[in-house]
Amino acid sequence: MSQDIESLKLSNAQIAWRAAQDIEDGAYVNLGIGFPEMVAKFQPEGRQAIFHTENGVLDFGEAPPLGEEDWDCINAGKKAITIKPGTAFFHHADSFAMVRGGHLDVAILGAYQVAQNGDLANWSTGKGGVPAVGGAMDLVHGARRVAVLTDHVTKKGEPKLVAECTMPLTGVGCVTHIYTSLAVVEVVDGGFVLREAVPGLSFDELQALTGAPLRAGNPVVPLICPEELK
Amino acid sequence: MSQDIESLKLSNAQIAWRAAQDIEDGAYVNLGIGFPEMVAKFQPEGRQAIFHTENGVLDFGEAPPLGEEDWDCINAGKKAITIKPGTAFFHHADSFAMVRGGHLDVAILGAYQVAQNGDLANWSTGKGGVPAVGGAMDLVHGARRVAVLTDHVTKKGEPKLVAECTMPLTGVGCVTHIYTSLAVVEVVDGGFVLREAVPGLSFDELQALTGAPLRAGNPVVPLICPEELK
Amino acid sequence: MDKISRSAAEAVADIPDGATVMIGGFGGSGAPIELIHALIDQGARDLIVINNNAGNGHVGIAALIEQKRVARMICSFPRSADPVVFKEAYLAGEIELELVPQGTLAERIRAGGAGIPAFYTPTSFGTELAEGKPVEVFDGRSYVQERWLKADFALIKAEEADPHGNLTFRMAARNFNPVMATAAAVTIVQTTRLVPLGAIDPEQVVTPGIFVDRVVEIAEPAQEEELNRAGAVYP
Amino acid sequence: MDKISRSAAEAVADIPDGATVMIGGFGGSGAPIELIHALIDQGARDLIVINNNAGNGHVGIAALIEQKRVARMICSFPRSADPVVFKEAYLAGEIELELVPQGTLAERIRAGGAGIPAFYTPTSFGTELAEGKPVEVFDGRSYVQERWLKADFALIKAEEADPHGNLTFRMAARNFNPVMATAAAVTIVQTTRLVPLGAIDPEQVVTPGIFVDRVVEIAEPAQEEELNRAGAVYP
Repeated sequence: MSQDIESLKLSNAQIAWRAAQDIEDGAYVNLGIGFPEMVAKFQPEGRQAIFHTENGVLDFGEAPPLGEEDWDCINAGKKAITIKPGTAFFHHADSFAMVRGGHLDVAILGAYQVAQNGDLANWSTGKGGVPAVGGAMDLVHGARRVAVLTDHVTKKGEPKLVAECTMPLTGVGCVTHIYTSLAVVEVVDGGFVLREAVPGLSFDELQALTGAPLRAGNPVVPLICPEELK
Repeated sequence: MSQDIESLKLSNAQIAWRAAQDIEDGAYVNLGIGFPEMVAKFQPEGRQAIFHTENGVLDFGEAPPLGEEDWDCINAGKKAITIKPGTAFFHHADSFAMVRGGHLDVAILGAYQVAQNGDLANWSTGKGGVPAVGGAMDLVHGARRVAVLTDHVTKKGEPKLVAECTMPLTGVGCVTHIYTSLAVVEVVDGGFVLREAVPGLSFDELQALTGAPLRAGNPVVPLICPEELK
Repeated sequence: MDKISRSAAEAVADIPDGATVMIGGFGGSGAPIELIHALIDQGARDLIVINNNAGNGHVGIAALIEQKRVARMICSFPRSADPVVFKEAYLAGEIELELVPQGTLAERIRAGGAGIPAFYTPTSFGTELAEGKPVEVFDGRSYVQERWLKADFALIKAEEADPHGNLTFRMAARNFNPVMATAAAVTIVQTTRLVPLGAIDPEQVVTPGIFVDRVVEIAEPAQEEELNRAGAVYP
Repeated sequence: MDKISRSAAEAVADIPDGATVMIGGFGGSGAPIELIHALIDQGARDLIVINNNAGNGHVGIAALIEQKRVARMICSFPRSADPVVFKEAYLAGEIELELVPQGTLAERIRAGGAGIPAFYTPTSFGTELAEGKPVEVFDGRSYVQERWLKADFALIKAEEADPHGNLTFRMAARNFNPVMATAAAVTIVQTTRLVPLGAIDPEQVVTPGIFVDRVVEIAEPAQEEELNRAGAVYP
């Protein structure tokens, strides 16, 4: 990838911010471990999402100050969280009834690869070691909107948005929205539709970095995120 | 049926008393609506069974005094019950998880017919009207011991313990113990084994009132119940 | 992010003709009488109603049937102390009945809420209620395949509710209410006490708000059993 | 009718070699550390252990694996902050792994407790974790058939327990504990507070005593996360 394009790329914080702008007031949201957790910080003024963590807590609060953790009050990433007015605790079968039963509005996950039909690979590189899946395979079938946050390409510059996943699948045809370091893409009728692209990047340049055909949305909107999050 | 045999018959209270003698201390027990509910009264000294009602109450207390009913606190027969130390409330899916999951020690039900292989017919006469099944089909698969309380014969004198049920089945091969007005019978290896018979009734007389072969238990014990319950 | 409706009428206003409606309660305990009566007033017809029973006396579900609004009942036990309304409609062929064993009914509703399209149960195997259903053998024992049950709307009675729809229930009035709350596209709750957010201990929430769409406070709800003992008729 | 054991050692004394043991907890929250350590002291081998994870550091399940007592782990996420014990045993071929998606793990255990031998789920359809499992189409969508999961013993951590085994839990330490309590032939509970019968409000019982066989009070239980931050090693 050219240094030019590298300089156009959004930071993870910016990607998380962009994803947060699409979450409606009152939405029930599950944020995957790691990078997707940043989305919670960027809720627009006047909107309040309710966060679910698959280990049995709904509507939890922020992380406690260092040293004030209660390790019985954690999220799925095993980080300490807090309770707040409205919090509810429940057991694991009830928690995944919420997930699998379609009660979440949005699930946001990371990705190794996303295919044009919405197939997702995000749990195993297929390279041996100790495999671990956690709740990812449940979450991708559990929400009305399944959104992926990801760099547009791998560290080696290979597309992460692909014609077909070559890595082990997490789910088939499950991803609906993709927020990348260069674009916002939706999966529509088995193909990628480009909704937004960072300014300064042409459609052809973005297509060259994408492993399957992009259809231009009508319109394609400039993808502009707060500079201070860069 | 001869008047002689009629006079030997146990009362419903005596049948319920006899069934109660086989309930161990600490057993979890579901009593069917009606006649089986009497079993609760006859727990032997020093033993404490814990009663389950399928509408979501475990370890409930006796009926409240007339006029002090709380109609949110009822049993499956929609009769008022009370709470006591140890009571727990739960929802219907959890309640039938207890039943179907095999967590009950004993379920006690009424019967129209019981077949020698343990088939039970107790929910429908098959004669039209409004059919209603309630929890019977679940309960017969839910307990380690499924016991039936019944007259030995119908009002017309026909056997209720039969070779094959002619009425609509509640469950297949589910009954393990039968407490009748004349005998205690177990279902063993697809046949009726006579464990106890009321004094004054010969094996052949009892066989004549039974619609399938009885095997004599070793021994057959006299079935003696408190006279004051007659 | 406020789920509060101002009245039972407002809460049920958009239930259309032909809707499938789960109604909580076991007999009179936990029956959301005011929501049912608002549904009668509202006028929707050809409803498919899912409840353990099929009404008692001339209030609640019995009244809904008496007003000829119910095309089909899915229930386990369509009998009661005073079952005349359902019985007459059924024997006259005016209402269909799908009879489901009580535990299977609860589990089918739970499955609907939990994203489980089908499951196997020993219940009803070998009986006429299993006719036409797939049977499979697991570990040498036969089981019947049952499908999930979902609804367009659920009418629920809670004891406490907060503005996000976290709920508690009262004694055996819990019964089908928490399970049905999970299995409907729109879950409408009447609560005896509307409490502020945070007033329900997070450990004691029975139904988390994610399952609830609308909450209306009915501070002194009627109890079906007491209405029937008083000979009440609705409307 | 008293389910109280005098010690963790007494409570786990009869767990035999080769037993299948469900162990509650999600990471360190809700992990019954004292029961696990009593099981280590007791010496049973060739265990099949069911837990969401596969141990962290050198205490609890990690210590059980380090002592070479576990033949097979059934879990969703055998990684942790310090996963070295499981990782080395796994890569050395000393321990088998059955990897199950987390929601499927919870639902299989719930099915085991609820008498449901098999169910269908969308989870894992089309992935390598569904290989060899029956697939069926319902309403145009494909689902994987999953089997129930049961155990010989469950080791559970509760907050309060009464002598009949009614339980409450503490915050997110609830997780798999109530579900596993339903799915084992013998359910063994360590409770932080043993309270008299009647001390738990009937509305607030999370696990009714019907699912519990033994209760032992461990008044100041270790928290796995804190043990690991202090670098603890067991034994």
